[in-house]
Parts: sequence; structure tokens; C-alpha cells
Amino acid sequence: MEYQKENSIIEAMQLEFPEAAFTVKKARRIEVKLPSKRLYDFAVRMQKKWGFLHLSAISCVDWINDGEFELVYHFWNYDEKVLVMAKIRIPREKGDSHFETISNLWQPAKFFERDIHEMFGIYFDGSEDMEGFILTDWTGPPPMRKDFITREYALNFFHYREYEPQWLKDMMAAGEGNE
Amino acid sequence: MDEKITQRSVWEKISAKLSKRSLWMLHYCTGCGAIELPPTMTARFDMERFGINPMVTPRQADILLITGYLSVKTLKRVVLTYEQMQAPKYVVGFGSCTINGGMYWNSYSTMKSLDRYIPVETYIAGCMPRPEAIIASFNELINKIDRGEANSWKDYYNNYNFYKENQEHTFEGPIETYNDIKADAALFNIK
Amino acid sequence: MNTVLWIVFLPILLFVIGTFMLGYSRKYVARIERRYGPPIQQVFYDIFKLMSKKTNISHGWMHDFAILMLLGGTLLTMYFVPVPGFHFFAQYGDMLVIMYILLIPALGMALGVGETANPNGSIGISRALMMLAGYDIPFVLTFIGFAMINHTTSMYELIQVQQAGGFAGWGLISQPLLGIAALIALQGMLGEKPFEVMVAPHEIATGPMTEMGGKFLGIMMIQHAISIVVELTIYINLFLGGAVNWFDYLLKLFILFTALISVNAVFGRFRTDDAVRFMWKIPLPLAIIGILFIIF
Amino acid sequence: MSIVSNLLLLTLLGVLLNVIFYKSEVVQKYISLIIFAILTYLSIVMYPLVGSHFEIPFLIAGQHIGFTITYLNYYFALMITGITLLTVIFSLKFIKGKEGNTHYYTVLFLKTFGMLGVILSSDLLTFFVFWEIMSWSTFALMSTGGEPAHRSAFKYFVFAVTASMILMAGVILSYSLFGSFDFAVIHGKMASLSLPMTGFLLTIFITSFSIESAVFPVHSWLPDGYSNTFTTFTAYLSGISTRIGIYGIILFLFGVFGIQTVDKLGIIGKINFRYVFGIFAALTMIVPTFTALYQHDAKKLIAWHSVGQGGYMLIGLASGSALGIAGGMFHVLNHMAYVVLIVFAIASVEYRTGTTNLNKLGGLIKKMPVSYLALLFGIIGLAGLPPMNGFVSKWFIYRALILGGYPFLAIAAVIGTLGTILSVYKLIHNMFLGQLPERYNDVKEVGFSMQLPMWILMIVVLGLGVYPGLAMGLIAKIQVSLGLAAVPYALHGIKAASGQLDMLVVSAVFIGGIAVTWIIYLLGNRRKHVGQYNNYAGGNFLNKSVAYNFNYEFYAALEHVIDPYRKKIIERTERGIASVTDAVSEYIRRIYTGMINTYGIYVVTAFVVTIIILKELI
Repeated sequence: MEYQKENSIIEAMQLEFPEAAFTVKKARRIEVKLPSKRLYDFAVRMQKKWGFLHLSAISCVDWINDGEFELVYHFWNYDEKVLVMAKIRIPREKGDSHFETISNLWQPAKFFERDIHEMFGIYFDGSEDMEGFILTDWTGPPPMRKDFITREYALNFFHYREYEPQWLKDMMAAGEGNE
Repeated sequence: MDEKITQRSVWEKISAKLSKRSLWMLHYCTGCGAIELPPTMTARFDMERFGINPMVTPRQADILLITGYLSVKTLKRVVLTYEQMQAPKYVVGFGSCTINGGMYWNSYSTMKSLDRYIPVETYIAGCMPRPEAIIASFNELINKIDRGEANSWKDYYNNYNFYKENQEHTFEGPIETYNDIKADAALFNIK
Repeated sequence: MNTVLWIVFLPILLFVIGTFMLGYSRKYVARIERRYGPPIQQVFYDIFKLMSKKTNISHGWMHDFAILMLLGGTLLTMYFVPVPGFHFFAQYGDMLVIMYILLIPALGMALGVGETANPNGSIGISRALMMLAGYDIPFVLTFIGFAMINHTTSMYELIQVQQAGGFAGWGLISQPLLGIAALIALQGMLGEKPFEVMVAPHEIATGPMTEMGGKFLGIMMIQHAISIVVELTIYINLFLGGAVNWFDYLLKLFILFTALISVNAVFGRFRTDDAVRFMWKIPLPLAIIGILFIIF
Repeated sequence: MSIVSNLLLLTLLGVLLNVIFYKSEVVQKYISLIIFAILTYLSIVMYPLVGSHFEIPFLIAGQHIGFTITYLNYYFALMITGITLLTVIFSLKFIKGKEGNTHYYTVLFLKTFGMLGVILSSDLLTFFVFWEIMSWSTFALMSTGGEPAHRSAFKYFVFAVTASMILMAGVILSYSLFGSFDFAVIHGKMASLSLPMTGFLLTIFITSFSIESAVFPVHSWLPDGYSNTFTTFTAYLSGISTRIGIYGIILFLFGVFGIQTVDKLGIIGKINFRYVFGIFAALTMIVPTFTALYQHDAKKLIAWHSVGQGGYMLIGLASGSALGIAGGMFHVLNHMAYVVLIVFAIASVEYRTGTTNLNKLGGLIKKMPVSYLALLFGIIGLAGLPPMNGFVSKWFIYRALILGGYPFLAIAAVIGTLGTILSVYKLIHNMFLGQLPERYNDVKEVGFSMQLPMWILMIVVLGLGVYPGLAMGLIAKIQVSLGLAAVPYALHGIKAASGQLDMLVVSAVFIGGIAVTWIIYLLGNRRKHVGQYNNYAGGNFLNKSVAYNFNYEFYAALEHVIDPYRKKIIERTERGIASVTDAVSEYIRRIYTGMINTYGIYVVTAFVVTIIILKELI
């Protein structure tokens, strides 16, 4: 098997996390699916035991049909030069989905979690500050959630210029416009 | 804003002819248009020929260049800077983002048309106009000043309510710029 | 009678010369950057536009009075510096008086800018005063050297002495060290590029002029134009043998100014402490050695 | 009852009354106000009596001792009583309720008594006695006002004791040489003295007066001493107290020794006693002024400046020419006027805001315009810019140095002036300009009783600036009385052949310039006054929480340039002096061994030695 290095890492993790599903996406890319309760232990071992010192990002995917958020933690190992993407699913309540913070392990996690809180509304218990990050004066719902329709919000919040020049009307009449 | 151009006295004509030759531009680099300005200023297009100089503070500037999209946060700073400028002042909107939202037309956080918040003198179409278009618009502005039609700044003083209402709607509340526009209109008797 | 005429028309004359010189300097710098540059009378347009601004803001009575003190101080200096054909006031005050009057506009602007309560302004003023400490010591030393040779502190007499000696009598020729030291110090006094730490537009938003708009900035530009001519005239009177007639005066003014702005056009800006260190490392020892030559 | 005894007895009366009524402030206040008013009146009226001599009835060591009035001490008496009156008026309200002010007025009376005695004395003995009273009362004056004052007052005490010891040595030596204490007699017999002995005697007297007037190497007591007491005392001390040392130098250099004898003390060519003294004065001008740049406490900054300005007075006297000496003497009056004005402004700021820390103040011009104007007049005077009086005396000193052929002393004066301009702008900027911090929003202007002295001093500073002739008349008389050439003065400047200064024309043209600019200003359109938060801050919104003043390390770049020199030269010299004194005092300490028999041996040897000496003499 050519993914010799990746599989040896997976074996090491498999012993401690039997319930996790490990797959090798391609060279140096490993995907791990595990239950959300186990993530914190997994993160501790990643940093302390297996040498994945770099948490490059926490991203969030909004599975609106399954009613779940998916949090993806990207861990990097400098020596092995391998990326492990730990994926967990948390329920998607309307306004108050919660998860635990890992900012005590990694400092940058504070900002990733703050950003996800602002954009998706997930509250990370134990994180230092959870106020607005980039959208300081934003009072609307978290904008990245699938149930927030930006087009509809923009149309009735902002004013659009009525622009009906003659050339556009002729073009529309001739049916070339895609609308 | 196309009210009748009142009959101008000889002195106003002379002063328009003289002050049109010296316009100082405060380029408020909000969006991607700011990168078009260095070539306009330097050797190839050289806008200093028309007496247009880049200036750093709003107190000294006559033209406010809004170069690109404006998120609501930046729009607050733009309104503050506009009120800090000294009349007569002219706003030039760069690119389609200031005209009708541009490619951010359906974004939840960018304003869609600039002239609802501050009176705009000239727009330059294009998703970042080239230096030739910028210089053409400056010439257009110079001619308007010469003809005495560049009076959009008076509109801000005369019907301030229209602008204030839009601003407060978008900012969800008034912003503190320490300028009492109505009192200024009376003090400087801007008709 | 003609002194009254001189008194009335000298400021206007120097203002016109100064403004044309500024316009010429902008075109000169533009040509070095291979572009056309504004017309010669551009600075007149700028000043007219600033003076005709509809709204002007100021931060208090000291801000207004500072503007009066600024241009008033420069006009005062202008009257005391002998110009070909007019030295009526030179008898009432000598070079020492001129050295001190030169500081009144700087102090006036400092106080006005202080009141605008803008941190950029305060930083600009502290830089301007540090630069003043830098260039003023060598400049006054060169003057002390001359005054000691001729046993007089009156500028008019110094001109007579230089003109008596013909070309060899010029300050620059008879005391080359003092002349060069004063030339470098003059570059700092005019605020030209290598020493333009005061109006650093990129770092501190034009420094002291941050809150100056409309007619305040207009009067500052008028003052800048006149003060350039006055400072150049001081250098001409001390080192280039004064001026016999107006053509000779304008020629010297033109050559000296071109020399200075060509340095200005090609140099970047020093950091403030480097600028002061430069002023105390190069022109100051030059001036001291020059004075040593005079004594022994 | 002669006028001199009236003056002295009246001050003693003041001391007595204040000690009796030390309980109630109100009584003390009005007593001292009345007595000082009478004193000022008396000293003004003293003018016709110049030249009269008053003797104390009984004899001491076969000598008549007493007082005399000359133009010089009339000039100083006028200054002393004038400034004390203004300080008392200012501190009527300033001192009310401040802790430790019970003996405020008594100490002030004691000090005035000492100073009047010193300047009116006509012979060395009374001079020395009143000098002691004065230095004691200065020590008392400096120690009022809290804990740090005691330490710095003790530092002054050490310097003052050495100064008085040197002075006493001088008094005894001159008595043994001339057989009389009286100045006139000494002046007469001066020619009979051998050259090295006159040099030695002159150095003794000049060093003791230099310590009192804080010349460079021995100036370190002044900045702490003056800044830790009440601010009104800082004004009083830096205004007139150090200038008694200058009085002593003028009296001895020109009155007792005479300019001819001093010039005889030449070493090589140009380098004579006056030139060496000039070098010390030059150092006094440069080092303190540039140290003042670093201070962030207003009182310390001004204390360093009063040391620096002392250098200008001394260099004027050292130049030896009529113009220079007149400049030095005129600078004493000018400095007194504008430094007291500046410190009164600082005191009114402290009275309202409670602090003089320059890093914490700012923007007070909006709330205290009169104090701002007072400080503005003061700093223009201190920096020496034309319309104010500081410029006139500096112009004299500059001209004297240049025409007298002292280039390096002139260079020091130039460097000193620039140091003053920089640190003086920092003072007015950090206190009155910039943004007003939130906590000083309800500060009000000071009351009339504190404003009156400021207005008077402003008129004096501007008046002397435009019409220096008012004071030059008296100074010319002093020069003649001391046997020097009088300075060719006119009502508004100098009307000498070699060069002319006409302050009236300079001020008139300046006013003309301002009028022309005012017309141009009116050509423009109206202007609107805006608050401090309506300001350009890169598009940010300014409010109370964001208020920012550029006060801390105002001249950081210049400090980077100066620091290497400052650390290397000045600190090393000070450390050198300290280690030398330590070693010497350590060695002397060994004498006191504490065992009785060593003391016995000392007594015996002393006895034997005296017998031997007496045997030779008999």
C-alpha cells in the first residue's frame, strides 16, 4: 500500500479511538469522523502525544437538511507533514447550539471559535470572549446560516436605484437578457 | 438636484474659473479602486497637470474619492470624513459598487447606492475604471465647477433630513460626528 | 516718501516672487519625475481656492490668533532683512534681532496647532522644534563668525563689507567652511526633503497642518512663500554678497533655490533623530572649524 | 528713625506678629499683606536717600559696622520687596487650608529680613551675619511642604554651610589683610595687595557666591530644593533667592575688587579670571537647559531653567564690556519677572487640578485662559523672543560676547537659547494645549486675588520688553557707581554708534504685521469654532474614552541623540565628585576613634604646637 506513513499514524490513533472512522483522502491527508464527546480527548492527544502541534483552522458546515452543524478541526504535524481533519457533528438548534472550547490548548482557537459564533451562532462554552468579531454593529441573525437568505435581506434593507434606461428596455424586449 | 442654476455674479464666475484649477483629492482607499490612483498621479497620466494633488486630511481636501464598495462600518467613517471636509466639496464615486452595489449587489453588509448617504458629484462606471476614465471624470468635474453646476454639496446642507434619515436607517441609530449641519447651514448661509 | 511705497509694496512683491518660486519648484520636481507638472501659477490658484473656501473651522481663539502671529512674524522678519534698494528698518535691528524674529512664526504655529488638540499636530510640532534645534545652531554660528571678523552685528554693514571686496569678498568665498555649513543648515531651515520631518504627509498626516483648512491653510501658504524668500535673502546677504540690483538679486535667488530643490527632489526623508544627528555631525563641526580659522 | 532701620525692624515685627498669631491664618494673612505693602512703599521712597550711610551705635572689634544705600542695593531692594508682595498676594488664597502652612508667612518674613540685610550691609561683618540668617531661612523655606522637601532642603543645607564657611574664611582673611571690614576701605587698599593674594581672595568670595547662585558644578541642590516646596515658594526662590548670589558677585567683582584689579589676573593673553568664570557660566547655560527637556514635572523644569538663566546673568557679567554687564544686571530683573509669572501660572494650574505632572495635564486653555496668557507671556520672555523683556537682555549679552571676541561663550549662549525654546514649548503644550482630559472638565479659572499678580507681571514683562529704557536708566547709574562705563541706553533700546536696537520699532512693525494679516484673515469667509473631538483621527470616532495627548517623552528623538553624551559626560563627572567626597569624608571620619586616650593625645599635641608658635612670635 503506498500510504505507508498515513496508515502507521492511523494505527496509532485507532488503538485509542476505536469508535472513530479513519480514511486516507490522499497523500498526507487523513480524515477522522468521531463523536463530538470524544473530540476534546482527541485534541489533547493530538497535541501532546502524536505531535500535531499546529491547529490551522476550525471551519463549520451547515447541514440544514440533517439539522446538524459539522465542525472540522484541521491539525498539522510539522515532522510528518500530514494534515488530520477531525470532523464532528453537533445538533443545530435554532439559536443556542453549544460546544466546548479548545482555546486552552491552542491560543488561535479563540478567534476561530469567535468567528464561528458570529457567523453560525454556535456558542463555545469556556471561551474568553464571544462578542462580535468582524461584523461589529451587526444586529441581524448569524449571516452564514443556510436559513438566512442574504438576497431577500439585502433587497428590503437596502435601497436599489431604479435604473430603466431605454437601451436596457429594448434589449429586454428583444429577449437577450437572461432574466 | 437639478434646480435652476441661479444667475452668477461676475465675481463668482471669476472665482469659479480660478478655483477649478486647484482641487485637492483625499482618496479614501476603501475598496479596490485605490490602486488605480498611483498611475493617475505619476508620470504616465500625471493628474497634477490639472492642479489635482493628493491630500491627506479631510480638512484640506476638496474631492472625496470613494474607490469601491462600502461596508456599513466603513460608510460610517466615510460620512464622518465627509462632514469633516470644508465646503465646497465634491464626492466622486468610483466603479459600479458605489452606483448600484456592483458585484456585491446581494451582500447583507454593503451599501448599494452612495448618493442616498452623501451627495455625489460624479460617478465613474466600470469595475475599477482605468486612469483615463478617472482623468476624464476629473475634467468633467472641472468643467462643472467652471459652469457653476457642481453644487451637490449644498444639497447636503439644504435637505439634510433626507440624508440623515437614510443614514439612521442603515446604521440603526444616529452616529456622533459633533457637526450640527443645520446650524452650519445657517452660520455659513448656504442657499 | 519712497520708504512708505517700499513698506506697502514689499510684502506684495515678495509674496509674488515666493509663490512663483513655489510653482516653479513643483514644476521642477515634476520634470525630474518625467511628468509635466502643474503650471507656474499653480500656487496662486491653490491660495485663491483656500481663501475662497465657504466654511472654515478653528479650535478656539488661540488657533485664530496663532495665524495672525504666524504671518505677522514673517512680515516683521521681511522688513528687517535688507533687500536691494530698501534697508530702512535694518538700522533699527541687526542680525541678532532677525535670528530671534525668525522663531516667532514657528512659535505662533506651534501654539495654534497645539490648540487644535490633534496628536498628529503635536507630533509634527515636536519634530519641527527638534529640527529647529538641529539646524539653528550651525546657522547662528556662521553668523557669529562673520560678526566677529567685521566687528558688527548689523546685516547691512556686512553686505557693504562683502560688496566692497567684489567677488572675492563674498562670504562663501572668503569663509568657505562657514558658507557650506550655512547652506546645509539652510536646507533644514526651509524644510526641504532630506530634513522635511515636520510636514511628513505619509507618517503624521501633514503634521502641524492636519487641522488647518480653508483660509487658515491659505494664510499658512502665503507665509510659507514669503518665509522662503526671506530665508534665502538672509543667506544671500550673508554669503553671496547681498544684491546690487533687483536683477542680480532675482538671479541669485533663482540659482540658490534651484540648488536646494534639486537636492529636495531626489532625497528621501531622514528620521528625526538622524536628521538632528546629521545636523550636529556635519555642519556644526564645519562651522566651529571655520570660527577657529577666524580666531587664529 | 532712618529708612534702613524702618525696613529691617518692620520685617522683624512681621516675624514677631506671625509667630504670635500662628493659630489663625486670616490674621497672619492680612498682617503680612499690610507689612509687605509698607515695605514696598518704603523701598520705592528710598531713592533720594541713595549714598547715605547708617551706623550701628556700638563698636565691634573697634570697627563701625552699619548699612548704606547705593543704586545697586536700591535696585535689588526694589526687586525683593516687589516680588515678596506679589507672592503674598498670590498666596492669600493659594495657601488657604494647605497642611504645613502655619509658619508660611513667618519664614517669608525671615527670608526677606535676611536678604534686605545682606544687600543693605556696607561691610563684611553685617554682610556675613545677614548672609547666615538668609541661608538659614532659605533652608527653613525649602523644608516646608511635605517629606521630599526635607531631604532636598538638607541637600541645600550641606551646600549652604560650605558656602558660608568659605565666606567666613574670606571675611577673616580680608580683615587680617586690610584691618577693616568696610567695603570702601577694602576697595581703597586693594591696590596694595600682591597679585596671587588678590586672586586667591577673589576666588574665595566668588566660589561662595557661586554656590549660592547655583553655577554649574555646584548647582545640583537647586532643582530638587526648589520644586519640592509650595509652588509659591518655588516662584519666590527661583525669582529672587538665587539672585542674591549674583548681587554678591556684582558687589565683589566690581564694587570691592574693581574691574581693573580683576583684569590684572591674566593667565595667558585673553584667558583671564573673567574668561574662566565665563566658561563656568557657559556650562551653567547648556547642561541645565538640556536636562530641563527631560523633566516631566513643571516645577522641576522651571527650577532647571532658573539654573540655566543664572548662567546668562553670569556670562553677561563675565564679558566685562559695558553692554554685557548691563545685560547681565538687566537679565536679573527680566528673569525675576517672567519666571515668577510662569510659576504663578503653574501654581494656578496646581491649585485647580491638584497636579503639576506634565504627563497628566492637557487642554486647560479652554478652562483657564488667563493662566494660559500668563504662561504664554512668561515663556516668550524666558525663550527670549522679541516683544518680551527676555530678548532685550539676551541681545545685550549676545552683542557683548560677539563684539568682545568670545566666540565659544557665544556658541554656548546659542545652544542654551535653543534648549530653552524647546523645553519651554513642552511646558505650555503639555499643560494648556492638546486634548482636555475628562477629569478636568469642571476646572474653572483662578480667582481675582491670584490673577492680579499675574496681570501685573504680564504688564512688567511686556512693558520692559517694549521700553527697556525704564530699567536701563537705573542700571546705567549702577554701572557708574561701580566705576564702570555706562551703557548708552535710550527709552526703547540702545542708541549706540556700533549698533542699534529699537524695541519700539520691532514691536510696532510686529503689530502692523498682525493687523495686515487680520485684514487678509477677514477676506476669507466666516469660521466656526469646533470642539476637541471634532478632529481628524484617520476616520475614527473620537470620544471621552479615546482622548489622547502627545505628552509623554515629547522630545524622544532628541533624547536619543543627547543620551549617549549625557550619560557619558555628566553622569561620570557627578559620580566622580561623589566618590571623591566619599573618600575624603571616610578618611576624616577615622579621626574620631571614640577612645578617650586618643583624644587626650590630640589635646596634648595641640597644646605643645601652640606653645612653639607663641615662642617664635614673642
